[in-house]
Amino acid sequence: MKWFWCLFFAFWPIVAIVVCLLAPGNNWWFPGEAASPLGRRIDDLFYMILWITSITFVGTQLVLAYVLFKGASDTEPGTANEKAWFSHGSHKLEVIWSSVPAVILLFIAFYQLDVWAEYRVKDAFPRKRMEAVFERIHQDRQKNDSLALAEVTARQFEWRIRYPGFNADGTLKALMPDPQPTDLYAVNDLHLPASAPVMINLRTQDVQHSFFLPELRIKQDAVPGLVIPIWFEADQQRSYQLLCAELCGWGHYKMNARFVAESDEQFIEYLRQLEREQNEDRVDDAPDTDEEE
Amino acid sequence: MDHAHDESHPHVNYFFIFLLLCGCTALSVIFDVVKITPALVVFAVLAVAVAKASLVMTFFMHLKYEGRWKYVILLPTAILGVGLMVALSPDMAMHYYEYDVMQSRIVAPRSEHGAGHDAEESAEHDGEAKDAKHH
Amino acid sequence: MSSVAATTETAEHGHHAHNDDLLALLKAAPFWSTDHKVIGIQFMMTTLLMLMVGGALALGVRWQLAFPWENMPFFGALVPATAGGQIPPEFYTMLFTMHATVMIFLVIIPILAGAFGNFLIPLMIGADDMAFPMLNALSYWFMWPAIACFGCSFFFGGGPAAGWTSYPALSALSQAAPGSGHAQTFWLLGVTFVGFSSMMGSINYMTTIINMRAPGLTLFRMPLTIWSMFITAILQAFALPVLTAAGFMLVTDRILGTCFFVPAGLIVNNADPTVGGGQTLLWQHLFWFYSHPAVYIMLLPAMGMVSDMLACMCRKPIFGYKPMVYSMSAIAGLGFIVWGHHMFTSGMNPALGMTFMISTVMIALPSAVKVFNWIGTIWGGKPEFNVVFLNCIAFVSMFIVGGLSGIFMAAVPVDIYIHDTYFIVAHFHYVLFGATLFGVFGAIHFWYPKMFGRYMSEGWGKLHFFLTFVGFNGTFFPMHLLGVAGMPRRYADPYLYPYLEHFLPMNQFMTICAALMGFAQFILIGNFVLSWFFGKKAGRNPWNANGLEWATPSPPGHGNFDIPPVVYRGPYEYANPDTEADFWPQTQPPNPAT
Amino acid sequence: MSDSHHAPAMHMGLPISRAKLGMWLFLGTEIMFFTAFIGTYIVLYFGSVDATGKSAWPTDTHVTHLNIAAGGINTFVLLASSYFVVVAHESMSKRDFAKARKFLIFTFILACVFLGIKSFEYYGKFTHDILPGHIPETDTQAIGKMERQVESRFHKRLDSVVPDIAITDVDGDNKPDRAMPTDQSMIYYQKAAALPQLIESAEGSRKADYEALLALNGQVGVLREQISGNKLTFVEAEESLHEMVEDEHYGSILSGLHMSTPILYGNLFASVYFLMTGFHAIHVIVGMILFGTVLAQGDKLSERWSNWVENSGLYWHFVDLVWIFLFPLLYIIPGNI
Ligand code: HEA
Ligand code: HEA
Ligand code: CUA
Ligand SMILES: [Cu+2]
Repeated sequence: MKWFWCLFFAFWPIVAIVVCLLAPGNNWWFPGEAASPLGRRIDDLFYMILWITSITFVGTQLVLAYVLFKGASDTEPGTANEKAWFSHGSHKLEVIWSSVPAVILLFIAFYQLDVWAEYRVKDAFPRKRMEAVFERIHQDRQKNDSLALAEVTARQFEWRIRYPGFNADGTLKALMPDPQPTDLYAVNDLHLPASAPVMINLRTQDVQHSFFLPELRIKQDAVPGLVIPIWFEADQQRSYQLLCAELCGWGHYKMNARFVAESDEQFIEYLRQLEREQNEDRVDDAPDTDEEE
Repeated sequence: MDHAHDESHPHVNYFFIFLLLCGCTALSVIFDVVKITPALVVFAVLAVAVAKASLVMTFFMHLKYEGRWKYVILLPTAILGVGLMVALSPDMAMHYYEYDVMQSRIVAPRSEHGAGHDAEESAEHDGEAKDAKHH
Repeated sequence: MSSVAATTETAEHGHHAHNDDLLALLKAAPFWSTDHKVIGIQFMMTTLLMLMVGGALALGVRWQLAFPWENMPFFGALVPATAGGQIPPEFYTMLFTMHATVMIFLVIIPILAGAFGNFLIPLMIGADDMAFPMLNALSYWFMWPAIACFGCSFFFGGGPAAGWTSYPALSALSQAAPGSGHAQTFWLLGVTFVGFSSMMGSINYMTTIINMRAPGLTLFRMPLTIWSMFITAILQAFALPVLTAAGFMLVTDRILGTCFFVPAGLIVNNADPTVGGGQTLLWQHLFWFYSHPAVYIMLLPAMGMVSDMLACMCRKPIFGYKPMVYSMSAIAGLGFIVWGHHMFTSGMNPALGMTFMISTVMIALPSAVKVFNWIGTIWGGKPEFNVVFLNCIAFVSMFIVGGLSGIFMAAVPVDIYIHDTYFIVAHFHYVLFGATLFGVFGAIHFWYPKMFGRYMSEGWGKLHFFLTFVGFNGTFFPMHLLGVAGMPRRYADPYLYPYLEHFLPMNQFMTICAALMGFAQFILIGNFVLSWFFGKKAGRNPWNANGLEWATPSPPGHGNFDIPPVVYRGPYEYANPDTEADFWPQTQPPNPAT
Repeated sequence: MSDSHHAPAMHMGLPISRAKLGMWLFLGTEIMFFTAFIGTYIVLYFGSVDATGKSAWPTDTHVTHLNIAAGGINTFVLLASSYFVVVAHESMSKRDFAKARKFLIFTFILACVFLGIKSFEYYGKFTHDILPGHIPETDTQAIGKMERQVESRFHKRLDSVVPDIAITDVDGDNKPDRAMPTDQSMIYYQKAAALPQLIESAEGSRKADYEALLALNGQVGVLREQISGNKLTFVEAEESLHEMVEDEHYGSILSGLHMSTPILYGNLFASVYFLMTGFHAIHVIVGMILFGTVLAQGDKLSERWSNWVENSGLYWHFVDLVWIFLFPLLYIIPGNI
């Protein structure tokens, strides 16, 4: 029986690894390759940790299996030594197996810092490249205007989006913190230029939500009371899934929307389209974001 | 090991300690009344509070006469307590992100209530002003 | 020499009387007893019951994930909140909230600290009872108001629907979750009661361990179980008050109009905008300031017990006793400064994010030391492959998996992606069930003879272990893949999204495995109850172990020790060449010959 | 872990009694408990900023009705009670139980005084409606609150003066002909609409009541219109409320109403204030129970209670300590930062 259990404990890590190896082929893996440069860096970090942990996993499980087999054979009847190995431990081993992981772990921690900084530290945002976008789409901006191209407001259970409107001369206005009469509105449909870093201001009208773009590896909670800027950069011009990743009530699971990354021209055309629709409906003033349908 | 309370520690003049404590309290009230620089008041008042606390702990709570275990219990607690506040500060006290809906714009003082007020009020939405520019 | 070894054989003498003693004790005071053993057993029964309840709720969750919106067979009829057996989305929310609440607050924490802590601490340190027996009894009885509150919350209030983390504003504004009504308030009260219970327990344990050890039992002769209970008690004593305070604030936010966690201008469900000036992140900080240390509260005692069991089962001293003690202390110390890793995507200050990442990965270090020392303990041992041993190995093996997945999340950039996906769910089930519960299963089999004077059945135990292990991995291992694929947790219907549709069969497989695992728990319960009557009788020291608890009769009578114990050595003197036997009880006087 | 075979020491652990050790550990947890509250207060204090980014915590004691004198006196009261506990314990160990009892009685009385002063302070806040959730933070909210108060007085009076029959009776035979509306606001609306008719049929003081209500109804309508059109500044609203309260017809209905001053972050202030002082007060009450138990022994007070007195004393000093910090933090410092 004891051999069975030895095999049992040696067998399951093999199954685990086989399952993991089969996973990408069966589409049990990332939802496509990351569609943004930052996302790819996150994936790289993921794979790096995967390597380190896999080696640790295999190593520890192997050793565990080994000591089990050894224990099993040492208890076979007729083995020479009657008693177990009398040892209270080994100082040398302790030092080794605490310093080696320490180095690895510290490496893991420090290696990640700059991706994190780039993603979240406001001063490290790719400001220059964002400004290039403003230039291309002819946004009329002052120096201190928000870098955001849209304001995304989460509410139970939908995403409301507010874009700046157009000036009389056809240039795009800058996004103001307060709603403006010329603002343009959309629900559950976020359009932004592709292939360049774009920023949104994320807020929530009621409880906490989370803005989750799995294909871009982007996630940020919308915190009641705060306006949180997030930037991302979609490589391809297509539509991406946008979900809510923080429990926000019974409809949490269905709070989805799409994010469409498109060319600069298409983006401006989309805003024009919104403008036309809003005017056609003779909604002269901006509908109040907080109004109920 | 429930042995009776030991009376080994020397006699303390508790009444004197009490008077000291009262003096301290008076001091902090005086600091409040005599307006020296505000920052100094805060510092002085807190210092007095700490002084009072240590008087109570050392003499009333007999910590002066206890063994080293007192540090084992009190130091970690103190570190954790202070640490919690320090760790909360970056998020709660100094915001990294902007407020969404400001509590309000500055409430105009009663006396100078004037014309501009209406305009300001109408910029509010849902009875709350959204803050324009602040960091 | 082997006066104790002798007692093992002749333990029958007097043993019977003691068994009756315990029964008489239970009979005389079926509800109220201040004897730590009775309280421990009361805790054990209650938590095993709650394990079934929590598991049943989990199966509800699993049903919805495997067969979304289909009528739940037979079960649906029992629960009025389901629409004809179909799980409405708000009920799904309540299901997993209650599942987690029951499992964490009514199973894991009380079974470790309450059941084993109570039963083992006085026995293992050679005391006749806890320092404050009355407080101890109260700590058990405070469980019941908590259970009542949770029950009210689930059955009469509509159900708390904010997850076990109950983040405001969802949990602070009753309009935000219309079904939750008073439920959330009841829920918070329940948590407060559990808090009181743990609080009383922890003060009791600390006092008992500090001041009531048997003569000779110096700190570094204490078994690791005692060390772990001691450190756990410290964690509870210093982290829990913060949650209690935060809980009070949230309760007053709900019912007295305060606004600690309610910022201004929220418009929830068409109600008037809120006027408060509070901050929701404050709750998250305070909650995790407790709940991260709490995950180690849910692990450390199991680590301690597994260490003791492994040494005994391998007939070999624990490898690196002091490093084990230091690493547990390090886990506890570091455990206080890593809570922010649950908030990486919450809009926390990025500088805090970096700090918390570094402290979080560093907490893997003491865990690594422990893992290696366990392996070192088995290495060169003479293990008997019995139920206890198997569960201990499962503990080590599963803890490695759960711990390693923790490393992914500790890395902030990676956590941005996997936060709130099933990767997290996989992680914590591996550490909570895979590690802790397997440790607990082992401990139940190991100390059962001491509790009831009889062995649990080995065969049924092995069957239970086998089914649970297979079912467990079948249920939770695929969750890693779901997480990598970006399936968010707390979703009643993930198949709404095209990129997750093809996971339905996998989820069905997982649900079948979960049902298997659930079924296996009946074996455990059956084994536990039936062995009470039909189990093989056990003597004082059925495992030939060294600990003080084995010097008492099985089960110990009132006052525990018939011979006042004196301790001469540490608890891990197995295979010592100085003695004939391969074990050397702590109470056995030194061999004059050496 | 050593296998040294020294004769085991007979005493393990600390040289203090279990009860005292337990009490100290308990105090450690209490420190964390209050740290959570005080820490919350401090960070919220600094986080509660106005548009300029400066802390806007309400500090003006005229609007918050924070009574520094009461707080200061209470500090003395608690210090004195702490002193009596120490000397009571000293007398206990000198076996002078009568004296100990006397001191404990003083402590008990001082605790009562503390709670008395505290309730006086609370009372002041209640009368000015400085309660969490009740405080307007902007002018708009203050005006809105005024409107709600006036309406609620009006509705109350409507309820008490106009019988239900007035709206359910259509044909005037004093028997209900139709059901009461289920919607509360509909009831008020219909009752108000019935007033002119009622005035015709009523006499004497009844008639005067109805007339007053009718006049008030008109005034409330005007007020509502002004407010919904954003035509009222705070000062104007205050004036019009003043006029209404002084009005000879219906002023009595509104007697005692006055504008609440808007307090920025007032609700948060009230939350913090009541929570911290409230939990402190609960601790005081628990302490009184502890001392009460000793006092209940009467003359039978003996050696056996020495530990009890010592440990309750430790607890009591802790309660005192908390106040020593709450007093400057709540009462003195806010005005100075
Ligand atoms: C018993 C409970 C328990 C334990 C022990 C742990 C242990 C750890 N946990 Fe876990 N955790 C939970 C219970 C637990 N956790 C729960 C319940 C949640 C979710 C709560 C919720 O949101 O509902 C959670 C969530 C959680 C998160 C938040 C994820 C998110 O929401 O985004 C993170 C992030 O850092 C994390 C990290 C860790 C780490 C680093 C450890 C470490 O302690 C692990 C250390 C162990 C090892 C690493 C393995 C052994 C070591 C080796 C074999 C050595 C070599 C290793 C290397 C060189 C890498 N956990
Ligand atoms: C110790 C803690 C613990 C334990 C043991 C478990 C055990 C299990 N958990 Fe749990 N789980 C949590 C703690 C735990 N869980 C937490 C903290 C969460 C997070 C909640 C949140 O997001 O807020 C969670 C969430 C969670 C989810 C995610 C829900 C979601 O995010 O949408 C899922 C999904 O599969 C799940 C499944 C299971 C299963 C199948 C088991 C199985 O192991 C259970 C096995 C079954 C039994 C042990 C009992 C068998 C009994 C019966 C079959 C009896 C039937 C009885 C009657 C009819 C009377 N759990
Ligand atoms: Cu919005 Cu979840
Ligand atoms: Cu954690």
